[in-house]
Amino acid sequence: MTLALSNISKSFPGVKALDDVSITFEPGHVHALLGENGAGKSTLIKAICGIHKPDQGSVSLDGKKLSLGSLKEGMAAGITIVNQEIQVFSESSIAENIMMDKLEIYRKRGGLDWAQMNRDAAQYLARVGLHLDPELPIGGLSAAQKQLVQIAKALSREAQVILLDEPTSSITANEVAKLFELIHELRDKGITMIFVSHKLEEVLEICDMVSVLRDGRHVGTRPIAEMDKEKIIEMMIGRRIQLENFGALTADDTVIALRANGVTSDGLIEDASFDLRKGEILGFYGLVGAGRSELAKTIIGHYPKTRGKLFKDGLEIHAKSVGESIRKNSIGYVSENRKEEGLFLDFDIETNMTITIWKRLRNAISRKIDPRRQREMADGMMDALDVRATGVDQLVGNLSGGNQQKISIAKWLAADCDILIIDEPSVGVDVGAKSTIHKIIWDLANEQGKSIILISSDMPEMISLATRILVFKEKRITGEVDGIATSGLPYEDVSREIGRLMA
Amino acid sequence: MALSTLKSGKVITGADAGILGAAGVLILLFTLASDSFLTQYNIFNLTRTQSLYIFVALSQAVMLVTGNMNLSVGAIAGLTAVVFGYLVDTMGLPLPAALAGAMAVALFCGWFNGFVMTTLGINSFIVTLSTLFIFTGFVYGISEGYSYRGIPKEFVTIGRGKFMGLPYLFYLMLGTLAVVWYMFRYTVFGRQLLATGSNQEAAELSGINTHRVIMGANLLSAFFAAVGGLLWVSRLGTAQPAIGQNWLIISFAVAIIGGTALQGGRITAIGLFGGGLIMVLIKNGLILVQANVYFEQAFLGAIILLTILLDRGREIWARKGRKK
Amino acid sequence: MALSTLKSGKVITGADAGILGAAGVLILLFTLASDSFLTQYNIFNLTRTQSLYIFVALSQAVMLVTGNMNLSVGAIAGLTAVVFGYLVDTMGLPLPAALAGAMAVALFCGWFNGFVMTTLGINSFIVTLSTLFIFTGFVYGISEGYSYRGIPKEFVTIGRGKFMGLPYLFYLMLGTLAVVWYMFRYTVFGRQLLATGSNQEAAELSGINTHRVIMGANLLSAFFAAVGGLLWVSRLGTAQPAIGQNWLIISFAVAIIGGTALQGGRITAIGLFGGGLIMVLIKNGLILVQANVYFEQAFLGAIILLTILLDRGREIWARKGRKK
Amino acid sequence: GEMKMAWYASTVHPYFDEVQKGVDQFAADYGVEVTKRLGQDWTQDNQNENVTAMAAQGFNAFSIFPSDVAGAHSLYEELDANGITIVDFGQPTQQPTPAKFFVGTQLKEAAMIATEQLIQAMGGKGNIINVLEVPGEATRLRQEGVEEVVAKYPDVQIIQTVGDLSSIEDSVEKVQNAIAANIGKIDGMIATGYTPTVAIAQLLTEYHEGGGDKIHFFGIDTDAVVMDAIRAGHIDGTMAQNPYGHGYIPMVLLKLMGEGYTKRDGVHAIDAGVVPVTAANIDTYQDDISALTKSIIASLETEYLQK
Ligand SMILES: Nc1ncnc2c1ncn2[C@@H]1O[C@H](COP(=O)(O)OP(=O)(O)OP(=O)(O)O)[C@@H](O)[C@H]1O
Ligand SMILES: Nc1ncnc2c1ncn2[C@@H]1O[C@H](COP(=O)(O)OP(=O)(O)OP(=O)(O)O)[C@@H](O)[C@H]1O
Ligand SMILES: [Mg+2]
Ligand SMILES: [Mg+2]
Repeated sequence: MTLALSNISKSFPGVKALDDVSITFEPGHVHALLGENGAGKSTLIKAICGIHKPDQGSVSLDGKKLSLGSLKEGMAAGITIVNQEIQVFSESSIAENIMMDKLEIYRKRGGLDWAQMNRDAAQYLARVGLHLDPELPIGGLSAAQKQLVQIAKALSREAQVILLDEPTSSITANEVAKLFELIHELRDKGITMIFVSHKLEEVLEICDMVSVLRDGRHVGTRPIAEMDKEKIIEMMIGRRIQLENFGALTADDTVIALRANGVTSDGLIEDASFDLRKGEILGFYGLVGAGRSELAKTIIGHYPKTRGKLFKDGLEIHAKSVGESIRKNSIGYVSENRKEEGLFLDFDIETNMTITIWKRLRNAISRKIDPRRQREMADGMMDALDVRATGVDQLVGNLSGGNQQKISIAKWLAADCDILIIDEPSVGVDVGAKSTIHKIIWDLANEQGKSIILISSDMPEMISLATRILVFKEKRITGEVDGIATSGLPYEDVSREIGRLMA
Repeated sequence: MALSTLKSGKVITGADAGILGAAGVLILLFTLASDSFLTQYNIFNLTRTQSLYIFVALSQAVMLVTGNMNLSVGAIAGLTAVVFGYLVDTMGLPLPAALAGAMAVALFCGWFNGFVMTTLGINSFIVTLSTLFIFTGFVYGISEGYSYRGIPKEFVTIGRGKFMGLPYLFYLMLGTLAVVWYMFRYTVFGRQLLATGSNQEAAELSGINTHRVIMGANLLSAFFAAVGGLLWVSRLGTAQPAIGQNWLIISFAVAIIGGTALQGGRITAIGLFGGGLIMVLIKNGLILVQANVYFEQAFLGAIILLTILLDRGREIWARKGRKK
Repeated sequence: MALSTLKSGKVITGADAGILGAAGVLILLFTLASDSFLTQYNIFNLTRTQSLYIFVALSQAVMLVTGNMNLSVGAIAGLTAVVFGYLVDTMGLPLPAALAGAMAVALFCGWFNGFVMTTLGINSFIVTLSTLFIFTGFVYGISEGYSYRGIPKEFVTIGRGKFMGLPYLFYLMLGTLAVVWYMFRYTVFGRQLLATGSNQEAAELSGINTHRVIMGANLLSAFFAAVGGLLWVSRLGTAQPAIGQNWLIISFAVAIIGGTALQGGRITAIGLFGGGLIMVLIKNGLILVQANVYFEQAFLGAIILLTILLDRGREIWARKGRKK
Repeated sequence: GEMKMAWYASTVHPYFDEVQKGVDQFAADYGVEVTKRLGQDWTQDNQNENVTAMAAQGFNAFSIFPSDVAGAHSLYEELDANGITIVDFGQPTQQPTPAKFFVGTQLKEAAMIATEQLIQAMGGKGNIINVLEVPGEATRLRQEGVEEVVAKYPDVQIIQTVGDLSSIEDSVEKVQNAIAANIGKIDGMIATGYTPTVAIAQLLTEYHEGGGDKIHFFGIDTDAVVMDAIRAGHIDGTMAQNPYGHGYIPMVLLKLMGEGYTKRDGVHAIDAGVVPVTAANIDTYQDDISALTKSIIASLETEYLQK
């Protein structure tokens, strides 16, 4: 069905999120919706499906004007959405999570037909390439698996219009490939699809049309054939940017910042051994659920280390908590799950940025956190990371996803640790911000001599930043790809080598 | 029942087993400690009190499931009892009419709580704290502290009669728990209650009308409170304004010992059964073993705490194992 | 104060203004309704009771801030009072020693609550429900229900004396609130309390020792409860076992009317001041206007609800506006 | 069969302590074992649970303080059906009741005597605040007693009634508010419940020491706090009940009934007596009460029981 938006505007207190947007989405097309963080993409998606009511303008399907009061009405009209934020019922089974919005159809005499529900759910799970028992509680799944379940949920509505808001933000290449097959299938069936993503490679691969938003305004719509990466970026941010090419890091092979010797945390990570050199960026790559985050959290003392030893600068270290890890070992960890593990959504930006350094900002005598120094720190960081917000007093919960991610990183930049573990730094971040974040990570290693562990499922990101890559599979380290930047190995060679180690 | 364990088809889950196990340990202890524990008379009284507790706990549990609470359950029970007494005794209405009238007042109370929570968007704690006072005010305003004594004999039989050595109330409780179990396992409304409590935002995004669900929970809560209040009337033989006064702590304690999650999304009918049993066992046992009278409350508290530790022991060990 | 509003530098935030505004409306109403409202005697008593309420509310608010609660605050207050009475009256210890002893017992209670919550990992509701019984048991076990009358005169002066027409307690309360305000605005510990309440997982991963923070909250809670209990002793002139009995509802009501978030992460010293004021004003006003004694609770509840609606009105309108 | 005697009261309270002294004395005097128990709170619910648990242990003669004078009926009826003998002490279950006797204070009469005493202290005229405890049957009877006496004196008015005083803190706050509401117009206060009496004794001590105008007061029960205030002249007096007798007399009745005595027709309530205590008799009133107890015990077999 043809989805037409005309003159949509939507304001939140203090922000005009959408300003007179008119776009038409044709059936049988995958239509990319692009823009910087905070450009209004999610808001537009929500306005289409009935979650937000636009202040002005209208949405029509095949020429018929819709007036949606809620998501339920949107669903009834044949529109479905994969939300940017992962929202699950953690105590429910996978099957029920998929079917929660349509339990009514499983109502029969004698009550809900669980068997039928499980069978149907298994079907949709298979379509997204997730081979899990639909009766498992969803709480134990990784972020990537949850995202796939959300996609399965949207599919199961059998809608005519599917809105995908960053469906690939937490999944890796394998799942992405599977998802793209699915999208092709749906496109061939004549489904209208809107695809929001910050990964331009994906957009170029899968989409037919591109629409770009900037500061809530519609900048333009073009067929993908006319576009390349540079042109898209120029449309998005209004200028050209230098695509990153960092070259080689000059890490000193002889100074070992962190050495892991058979580190094990039962059930989470087995027998991990590696060296992290001073001033290098060491990549952790692997499939979803491979145990990279678990190793990181074991190193910082959040999970118990059951066996093995850790040495920092040659001295054995023990940390029973993250606090100890920061204070004694100067090791920090940027979480991959900003919403649950990183941010205080009902607090302001300033507080979120300075939480790790309150003690340092404290006056020795009055025990008072110096508000002026705190403000300076936060303002400085806002500039350095180019955070788009009304000011440091804005609540983090009201920021767009990408800007939230910047805050989550800023907190750890402030902490000024010797070793920083950064887990999925550019989830949901726009190209501009992504290059800012990459530059920051690079400078940390290159200029400040910090040692970085980078966990990422984004292969281009990994290859452009990391000096060496450790490959993880099923809770073990299976190998190492070395000399990435130094020898100028082409992208394809590196990814082939990684693929071999993951097989 | 946690949503997940439900679907596996098991009727007794790990958590339930812990609660029933704790109750079992108490039964064993008291049987050894006192000859009078397993007498027919004591069993009759234990099960009757347990049955009443279950209705009290249900009135709280159906609210907790949605992530809300109802501090006014006792006041609703008291109001139902007093209105029933007023209608049947002072006004001389026939029994069914008086029951219907009392139930209507209770449901109105539930509706009012729900209305303020959903439409006006005030936190359930504040709403029901206020209505706890409001409803209690009406209890005393209507009765002026007097009890209504003209309760029809056939109604009193419900609370006092027995069948095969066990009180009628016990069978009524079992039936009710079976319905509750069925509701949360097999009906859309039950699942929506759980979903709303588990993640209200996600529930809304799944097209669930969470306002309607929370209103439903309020009506159910008032319904169970009213039934509990009326059963107390039938057990006491008089409709007293003091009915419901001590429900606040009992309702939370039994619901939570019985495995209902305070933050919503979890309830188990079998757990509730165990929770009610544990509560009466502890109180009964304290008397049987003749604890020091002045320190009695301290023993009560200590045993509740130990029971919880016993029940959650498994879980806690598991967690410790993981962290260490 | 939510951290956010804190740092904006404003001393009175929008939420605080709503609470103070609601209190202002009540003052205006009662001044018009009764001549006796603005008398010296009434003001003295109002402010004195308000001051006591604030300590009661603080003992709950510091726990709520971390996303936990403490049902045992009243029992801790009662125990402190009784231990103090026992030490100073029965044992004849000097005043400072008796105060230190009583305070030590209170802090031990707080430590015990904190220990079970953090180390054994039991939910705060269940822990403090149990210790509510345990501590109350000790109150009666020690006192056997009797009051201690031999309270030193100089101690009684604290609760009864006045300065410039206002009770000493009022100044004590203002000082305490200032310290609390400073703590949550400027100190690391205060902010860590807020952060733990806002998102415990994120706090832990930000290097905050949340167990230590929650233990700290428990000690603070016990401290405020103990101070409240001792101030009641000094006000009554006797140490009574019944002190603290009615704290449960007051502590929650004042804290929450005063803008403390039930789910953690928000507290405001000025709001608490307003919350305590609203509570005493309502109770005082009901007596001044000679409300029907039997319906009195209904009026109390209705006014609490209306006050909340008044206070939250702004917010609700704003939200409605956005949704429409 | 064999007699197993039990004594049960609602919860920890100084009044019950005094009653227990009578029970203990009985046990010593007669060489009989009596098991005493207290509940966890004042509710009938709690009492039902605890007493049935005791009945399960085989106790068959109970002296009970009914937590709720209406609500205790179902408990009593079931005990009675199991052949258990009950005597009420402290407050009477409503008639008709399975309890054989009630031993205690006549609530309404005691309230009337206290009111008379207060009005005399006030010189036969003035304004009174009537302070009630928690709403309930007993409170209602006491309120009626006060109001009936006040109605007899044209120069005495009740200017405010304060109710629902369940805790010491509540009592202090509400009474203080009532004083504030009527300041300058109050001549006297009357309280017919224990908690408000203790609260008011302390409040008036503070009020009078702080230079407030004289407010007369008559309360109930002989808590040491109240006695202090009488001695210091801050309040006029209190009604002493006979808790010792409330403990002793029911036990004697139970024992005699166990030995084959039965209740005479038309008797039920045994007034254990009340004595107004003022500064004048504060050191001697105990003797009057002891004498009263003795005379009641002596008359049991002639006036209340038959073989
Ligand atoms: N509920 C809300 N309240 C206030 N402001 C909001 C709210 N939701 C979004 N905004 C603001 O509206 C603007 C657009 O946000 P939106 O989430 O649509 O951006 P986006 O394009 O999806 O960004 P991202 O790529 O980071 O997800 C931002 O400035 C954001 O801060
Ligand atoms: N707290 C936990 N307790 C037990 N198991 C866990 C816990 N957290 C994660 N797991 C399990 O450990 C495995 C690895 O987790 P995770 O998916 O985070 O690994 P990863 O390599 O970081 O992958 P990614 O970050 O790409 O999802 C998963 O199977 C997950 O279900
Ligand atoms: Mg977005
Ligand atoms: Mg991970």
